[in-house]
Amino acid sequence: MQRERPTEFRADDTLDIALRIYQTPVQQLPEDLYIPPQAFAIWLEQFAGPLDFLLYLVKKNNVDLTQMQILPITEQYLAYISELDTAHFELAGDYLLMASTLIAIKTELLLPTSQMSADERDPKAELIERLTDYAQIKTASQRLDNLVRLERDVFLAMVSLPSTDVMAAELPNYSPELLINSLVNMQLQTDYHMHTIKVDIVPLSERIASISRQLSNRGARSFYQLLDKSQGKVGVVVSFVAVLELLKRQLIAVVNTDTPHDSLEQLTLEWLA
Amino acid sequence: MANVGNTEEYRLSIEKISKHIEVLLHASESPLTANMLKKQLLLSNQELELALEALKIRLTESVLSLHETASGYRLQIADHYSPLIQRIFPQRQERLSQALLETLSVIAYKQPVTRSDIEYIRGVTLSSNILRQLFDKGWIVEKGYKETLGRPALLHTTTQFLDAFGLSHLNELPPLPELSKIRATS
Amino acid sequence: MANVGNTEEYRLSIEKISKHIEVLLHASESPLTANMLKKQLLLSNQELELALEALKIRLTESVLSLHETASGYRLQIADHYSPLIQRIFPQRQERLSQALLETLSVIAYKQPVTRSDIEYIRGVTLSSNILRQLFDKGWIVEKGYKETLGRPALLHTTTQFLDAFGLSHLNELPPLPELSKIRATS
Repeated sequence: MQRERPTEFRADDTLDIALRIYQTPVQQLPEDLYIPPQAFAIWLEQFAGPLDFLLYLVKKNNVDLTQMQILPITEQYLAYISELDTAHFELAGDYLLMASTLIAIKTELLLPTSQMSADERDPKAELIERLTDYAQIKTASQRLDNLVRLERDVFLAMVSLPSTDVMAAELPNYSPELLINSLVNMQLQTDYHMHTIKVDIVPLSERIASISRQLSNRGARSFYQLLDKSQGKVGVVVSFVAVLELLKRQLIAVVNTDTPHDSLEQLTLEWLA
Repeated sequence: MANVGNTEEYRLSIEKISKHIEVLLHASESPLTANMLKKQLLLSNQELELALEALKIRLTESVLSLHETASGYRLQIADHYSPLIQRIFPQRQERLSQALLETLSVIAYKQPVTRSDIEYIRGVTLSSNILRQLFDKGWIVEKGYKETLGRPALLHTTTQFLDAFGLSHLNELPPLPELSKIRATS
Repeated sequence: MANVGNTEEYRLSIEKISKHIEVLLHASESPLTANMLKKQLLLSNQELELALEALKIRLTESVLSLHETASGYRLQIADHYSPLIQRIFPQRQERLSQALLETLSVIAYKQPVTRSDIEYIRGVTLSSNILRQLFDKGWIVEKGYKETLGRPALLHTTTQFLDAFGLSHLNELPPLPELSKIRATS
C-alpha cells in the first residue's frame, strides 16, 4: 500500500524547480550574479545536469515552456557556459554537449528562411519536449522521495539467531581463500559505466584528506600553501571543491586576516574539528 | 466439555503456529510470502489466516508491527518509534541523491529502459556509481536486451524496490505529473 | 493515595523505558552496552536495571530473549527455536553473501576501520544487516574510536573470526594481491 510521509515538504501538483546549493533550497539568486569560473564549475555540479540547469533558467525568467523564446535562454546558457575555461572541461562535458545543441538551434533560428523538410524535426520543439519530459521525471522523483521509505522513515527489526553454541554444531569452517577471492572479485566487478571513461586525475577524496591533514597538523595555512603544485590547474579546482566540502562539514573555517584577501590564493583556512 | 477442550486446544495450536511464523519472519533475510509459510509449516489457508491474526494481536502490545509488502510479510519496528531510531542511529537514515532518485524514477516509470534512455531523458552521462548503488540495493535488474545496435541490456525495477518504498504494485507509484500541467505551470 | 498514584506513574515510566530499550536493541547493528543505553536514554543505574527487568519479563511470553554478551545486550531468537530455523533455512548458517565477505575482508585486512572506511573502499553504502550479522557471528567487535568528527567506532576482527577461518593469527591471512596486478590481468 502506498503511503506518503506526513512531512511538511510534500511536492504539490505545481512544478517545483527550486535551486538547491548543498541540499539547501535557495529561493532566489541575486539578479546580476557574478560567479567566478572556478566557483561556477562547482555551482553547476549542484544541478542534476544541463537540463536541470536549463529548467532553472526558464523558471528564473518566469517563462511558459510552450511560449518559451529559445533565443534569450540559449544566450544566457551560453554566457554561463563560456565562463568555464578549458581547465573545467572534465567537469562540464554534458553541459558543453547541451551548449552545442543550443548553438545549433540558435543558428537555425537566425537563418533568414529556415525551410524545414517534413522528416526533419524542429530542434526547438524537440528541446522543449526534452525539457518537459525531464521536468516530469524530476517531479516524479520528488514524489517518489516523499513516499514512506524503508531505512529512512521505517526500520526493519533486527534480531540475532539463537546462541551460536546451539546452532554451532553444523557451523562449517570457512577457507581464508574466500576472503581474498571476495576482495579480488570486488576489484574485478563489472563496471556498469559503459559509455565514457572519466579519469579522476586528482581524486577529490585525496585532496580532502590531504588538506585536512595539513590543517590539523600545522594550523592555519593559505589556500596557496595547501595546493599540490604538481597537480596543475585541475589540482586548484579540485582543492577548491575540497575546501568547500570541508567548510560545509564545518571541519575548517576561513581565518579573518587584516589584509583583504581578494584573491583565492591568499584565502587563509584553519582547522576547527 | 470435549468441545470446549478441543476449541481450547485449537486456540493453543494456532497460538503456537503464530509463534513459529514470528520466528521465521525474524530469522529470514527477506520477506516471506503466504505460500512459503503455508508450505514450510504445512498450514491450511484458514490456519495461516488465524495465526497471522493472532500474531497481529500479540504485536499490538509490542514495539513491532507486521507488514505485508510486495514480496511478502516482514516485521518492522512500529512507526511511532522512528524518530527515536533516527535520533540515536542517524547512520541508519539513508539519504538518496537527486541524481539517484531521478535515475530510479526513469527506470520505475518508463521501464524497461536502457542506459542511454536514462541519459537522454536526464541529459547527463550516467555515473557508474549510481547504477552500482541501485544494483547493490537490489532495486533494479537487467532483464532482456533491446534489439538495436549493441543489444543494450534493459533495466527493470524489482519487488525489493517496491518493498523499500512501501508499494505493493507498480501501479501504486505516485502518478506522473501530466505534461500539459507542466507546460502551463512551469 | 498520592503515593500509589506516583508508584503507578513510575511503573508506567519504567515500562516505557523498557520499550525504548527494546526498540534500540532491534535497531542497533551492534550489541548495546549498559553505558550506551544509559547515555542515550538518560537513565540512572536504577532505572536501567528496572527497565531491563521489565523487558525480560515481557520477553518470557515472546519468541525472543535478552542476551547479555561481553560486548553488550542483544535480542535473539529463543534457543529452542533453533531446530525450526535450521529445518527451514538450512543455508543461513553456511552461505556467506558476497557483500558480507567483502565487508569482512575489508575489516580483516585494513583493521581498524570505521564504517565509512568500508563504504569508501567498497564504493557502496553498508547495510545495517551485514554489520549486524558479523557482530552476531562474533567475528567483529567495536574497540576504540577514530579521532575525527563524530568519533566513529573502530572495527576489528576477533579470535572467533580466526577460528572460523582456521587461522591462528592475522598474519596467516592470504597475502593481499596488488591491485595493479589484478587490474592488469583482468
